[in-house]
Amino acid sequence: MIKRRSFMRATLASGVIALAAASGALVSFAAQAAEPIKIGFSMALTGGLAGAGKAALIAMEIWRDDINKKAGLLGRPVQFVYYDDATNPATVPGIYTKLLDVDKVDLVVSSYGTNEIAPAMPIIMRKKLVFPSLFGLAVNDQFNYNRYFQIMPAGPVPKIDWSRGFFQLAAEQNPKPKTVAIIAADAEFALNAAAGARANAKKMGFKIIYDKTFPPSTTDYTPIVRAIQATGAEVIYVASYPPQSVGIVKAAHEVGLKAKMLGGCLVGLQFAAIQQNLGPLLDNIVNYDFWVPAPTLNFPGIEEFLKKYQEAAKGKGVDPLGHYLPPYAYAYLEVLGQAVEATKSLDQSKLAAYMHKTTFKTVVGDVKFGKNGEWATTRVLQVQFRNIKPDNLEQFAQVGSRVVLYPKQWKSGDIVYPYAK
Amino acid sequence: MLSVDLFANAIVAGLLLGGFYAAVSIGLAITFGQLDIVNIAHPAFVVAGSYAAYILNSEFGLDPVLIGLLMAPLFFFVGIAIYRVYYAAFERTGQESLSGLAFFFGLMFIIEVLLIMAYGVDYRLVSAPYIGQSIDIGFVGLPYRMLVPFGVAAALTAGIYLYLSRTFMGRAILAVAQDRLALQLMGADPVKIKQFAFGLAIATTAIAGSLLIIIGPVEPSLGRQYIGRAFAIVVLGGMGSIPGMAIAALLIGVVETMVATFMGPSWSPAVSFGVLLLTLALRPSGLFGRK
Amino acid sequence: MKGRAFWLSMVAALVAGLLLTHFIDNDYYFNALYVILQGTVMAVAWNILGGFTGYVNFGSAGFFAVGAYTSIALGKAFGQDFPLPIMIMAAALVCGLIGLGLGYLTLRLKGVYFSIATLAMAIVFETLMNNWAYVGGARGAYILTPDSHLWFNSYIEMLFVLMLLLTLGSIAISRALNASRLGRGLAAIRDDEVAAECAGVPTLKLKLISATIMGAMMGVAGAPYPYFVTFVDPASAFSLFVAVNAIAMPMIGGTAHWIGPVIGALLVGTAQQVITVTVSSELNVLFVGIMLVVFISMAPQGIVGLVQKFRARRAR
Amino acid sequence: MTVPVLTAGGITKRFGGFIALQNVDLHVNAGERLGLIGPNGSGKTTLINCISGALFNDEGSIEFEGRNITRMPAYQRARLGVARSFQIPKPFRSMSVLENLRVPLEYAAWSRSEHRRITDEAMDVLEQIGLKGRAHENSAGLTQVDMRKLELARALAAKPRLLVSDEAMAGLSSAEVDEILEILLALNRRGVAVIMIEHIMRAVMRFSERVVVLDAGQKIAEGTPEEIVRNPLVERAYLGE
Repeated sequence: MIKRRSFMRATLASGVIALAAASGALVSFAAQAAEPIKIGFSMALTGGLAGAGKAALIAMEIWRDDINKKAGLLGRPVQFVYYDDATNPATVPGIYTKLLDVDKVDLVVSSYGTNEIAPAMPIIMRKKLVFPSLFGLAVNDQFNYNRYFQIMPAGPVPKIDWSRGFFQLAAEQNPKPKTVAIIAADAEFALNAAAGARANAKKMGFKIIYDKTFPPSTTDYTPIVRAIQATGAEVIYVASYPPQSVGIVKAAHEVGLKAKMLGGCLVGLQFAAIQQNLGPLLDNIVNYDFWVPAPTLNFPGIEEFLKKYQEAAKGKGVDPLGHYLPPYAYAYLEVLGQAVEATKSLDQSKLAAYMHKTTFKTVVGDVKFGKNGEWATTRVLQVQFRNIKPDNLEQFAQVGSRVVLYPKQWKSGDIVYPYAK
Repeated sequence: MLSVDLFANAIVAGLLLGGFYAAVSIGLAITFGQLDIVNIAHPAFVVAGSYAAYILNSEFGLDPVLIGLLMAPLFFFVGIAIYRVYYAAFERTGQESLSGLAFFFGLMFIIEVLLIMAYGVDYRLVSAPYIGQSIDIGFVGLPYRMLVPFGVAAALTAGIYLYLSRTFMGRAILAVAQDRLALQLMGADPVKIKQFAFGLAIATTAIAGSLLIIIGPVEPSLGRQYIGRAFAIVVLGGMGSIPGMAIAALLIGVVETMVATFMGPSWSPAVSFGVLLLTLALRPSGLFGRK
Repeated sequence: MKGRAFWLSMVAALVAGLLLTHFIDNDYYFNALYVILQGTVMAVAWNILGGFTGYVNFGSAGFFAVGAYTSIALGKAFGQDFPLPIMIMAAALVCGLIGLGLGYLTLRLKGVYFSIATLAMAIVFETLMNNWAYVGGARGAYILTPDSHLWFNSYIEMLFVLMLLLTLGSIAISRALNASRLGRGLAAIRDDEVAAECAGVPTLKLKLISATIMGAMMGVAGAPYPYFVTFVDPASAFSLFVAVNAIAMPMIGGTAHWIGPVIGALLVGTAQQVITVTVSSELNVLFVGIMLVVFISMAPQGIVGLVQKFRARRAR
Repeated sequence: MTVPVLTAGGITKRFGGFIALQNVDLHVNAGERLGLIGPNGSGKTTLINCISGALFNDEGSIEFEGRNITRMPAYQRARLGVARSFQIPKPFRSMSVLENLRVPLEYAAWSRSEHRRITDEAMDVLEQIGLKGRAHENSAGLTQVDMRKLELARALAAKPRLLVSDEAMAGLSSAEVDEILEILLALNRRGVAVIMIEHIMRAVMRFSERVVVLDAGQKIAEGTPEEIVRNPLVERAYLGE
């Protein structure tokens, strides 16, 4: 038999010691030199989005090293404080609380992806911070926060602008296709995209004859693709995350999909490893993208940046080419850095005011934010894969494997239509 | 919208998917169904098998199915080692029910994190000439990506079934579940037999893993999605009956596919687990189980 | 006497918690403490069925998440400043009923069926939440919390004190249960169900009671969660990590005694917070996994068992 | 005048296609000592499982002290006064010997006992059984014979009207067998009817007032020990043709 009383005492004591040890560790972590400017963020370094998250981090570190080589910001070196959110939205609020209360960071930027940005918003808003964000779709629709700045070029009405190009292209074809199928993964980003697609399809006079969602854990996509095939839809808009995108592209090929247009919002087809694996299956798919090697998109500094990135990415198991996310991860810090330099301050309201009125020169071209923190004009590219060779990474670094169809301003080629030969 | 060819294709796709589920579940039918070892880490081993296939496929370009066969012996010995630990720590002391469950739960997380630390969380794929091709029989399309796993799974299931029913060791494994005393009278050491059977079950995960990565991209925590399915199939199949398990796997595959095709795919997980809950409530011995 | 010492330490813990909110200004500590306490409630709850009764619940995350979603649904229906205590009670009711229902379906069977059913239950509910647009569906739900609350400096301080109260409450329930006639009945079921039944223990009824209490307690742990994280989506609320912690903490602390899960939760929870800050959350998972496997293989009775063994040896 | 405490009529139990019990009648009078014998697999354990409620019989009915308990769960039967011990001891391993007895005292006997201090009652039972010295030991560490005694003590703590003792003596030494036998006889002297299942013929014959023989799920003989010994059917069942 144990004596409960002394046993309890021992337990409580050990608990207190453990807690004390924990707080000790936290305090020592907080007590660091106040000299550098600290930029805090959470990033998906493990979990579902980690592939992109790690690539973003590499790009961000390139920016930090670049800026520190040039004597830093306001003459102070820049230092990052970041934590892994494990692609789990639940960890995000805790991380930002910690960044602000323990690490006392001077500036914050967001993690990657809609699902990791949104959870930070309530805390950021409470502290009234400037929040440059990396690839969140229509996050601010919910919050209407005036210090939110989204680097992803979705456009002023993100949900709608996101898929407008896709349906515009469909509407331009002759004869104009009539029917649309929409299929989306059960996740915030994909559902937002699907909602926009629905609106665009209706507005442009298409008939939506299939509109469903599927769980991200689906093993086999052929039944879904077949169900769509059976409806006879001419235009198929897909909103999905990388593993599902791969599954759907493969299933489309296997089923022998007869659609006239396929694509839209397949996340993952921008990543070199997936492109390499899918190879010719990608042919003629029309999908969104933000940067591809094309004469129209040769912004000052991008080539140099990509060279640095590709060097740094070697052997890290991340996207070797880095066309999709890394330039923007570099750019959202460029924007923040330029704002700090221009206002000569870390004052959040001055920064916000400056960022609202300025057109920034970045590696992704000119960036101008609208009132809601989205890009003032949309630059969601619709890109078509062409004549892809199997198992060849090199081709994706060349001009021509991906042709920009939309918007007109950046266009580098004409659509191949219909999708099915 | 209910057309004959859509219906037929849904059934066929469901059967193909179910065949793959059988490969994932067969090892569990041995460990959980016959040995009474609740190896919740089973799907994590399947994912480990996928990674083996990924590594050898990307390094040497070997065919994933071949890799699965090559890796099976290695997995077999890993299984034996794990059973040794399990036996020494739990079974011998009669602790297996509670602690054993937690042991495998912990093991699952260790496998997952080790894979993450070694290979990161990116989705991994394999390439093989048949991936992406398909054949059409009438209006029914059969993608090789599903057909190959189905064929391998069928061969695996049949092989294990024959092995268990025709060989001395196989019968001993069946006996260990039902009558330990009789087994001892036969002069066989039940611990040795269980150890062998556990090794066999883990060996099947090498093959199931190679099938998994043929079907689609794999990341370290993917196995979690198969925990419920695999257990559902084993329970439905009547705990340890290999033919029962196979039928249950096909059934779950067909039900999921039918729901995905005709109701909307986002409901399919709930339907298959709903089937499991109903079975547990109404007919716990499984659809084909002995009482 | 024993009782008095217990209640004194309960009061002491509460006073210490209130003092903390008075003297510490840094919200992060309350965040960390909240997570640890939430883990403690989950561990204590899991142990009522898992430790006392011997039925392993893999679906803790399911109960937890349904608790959280009860709050979200009530928040949507009646506004986000709907009183938290009522939400907590509602979550307790809903999750208690789920525990009861699930128990009724499967607790007559062998233990592992129940375990698998809990796993399936969590997935069924996750699918339901994914498809239930009213509470945000797969895209999740946001909760905007005010800066401060009542007489607390910040909202998180209020949540921390609330969770502290819930923790102390669940510990008291667990302790009372452990020492009672009911607790002895549960222990008899764990040790040998057939023998317990023949000794007059109404095993099914007791298991159902135990499953109901467990479910209700987990619902209680989940109910304030939306107000803590401010964003809830099915994937994170139903995270398997919640379930692993709920199992690992009691297993490491020791399952037979009420104090076991408390020790385990404080230890593992604190270690996790330190590791998340100092190393990475990836190692965090590995750490829990290895701790779990090492403890159950080497010290199946957990830390409590080790202490007992040590005392027995010294007494000899 | 003998009053039956237990009457089981037409008990049939099947497992799948296998008939474990077929139309078995059994009654036990108040205070009686009944021996139940039969070869391995003859259905003895199935029968007492049906009596104690661990299994439900497919056909037939069981009455205990005039109440129909056929569909009553085991714990309610224990509360009415049907207690049993197990062939393979099933102690509550996490509890001390004393705590083991608290369970039936608090559950089975709860409604019927005048609520004296549970601990005192448990000690009384242990004293009768001869386990008092081990009261605070962990039950998992007991010797084989003490384990059997604990089984009986726990059955006794339920304050039964009928005790079913399932091979309480298997594997014990001759002296230990006598010890257990003495306990059962003492118990019976206090008015508890006992059904004893045993392979040790010496013990059965010495103990029983009446013996029932099962073979292949059927009752093949019933009578005094002397009659049973001389019954050719019984001999054939045990020795084969």
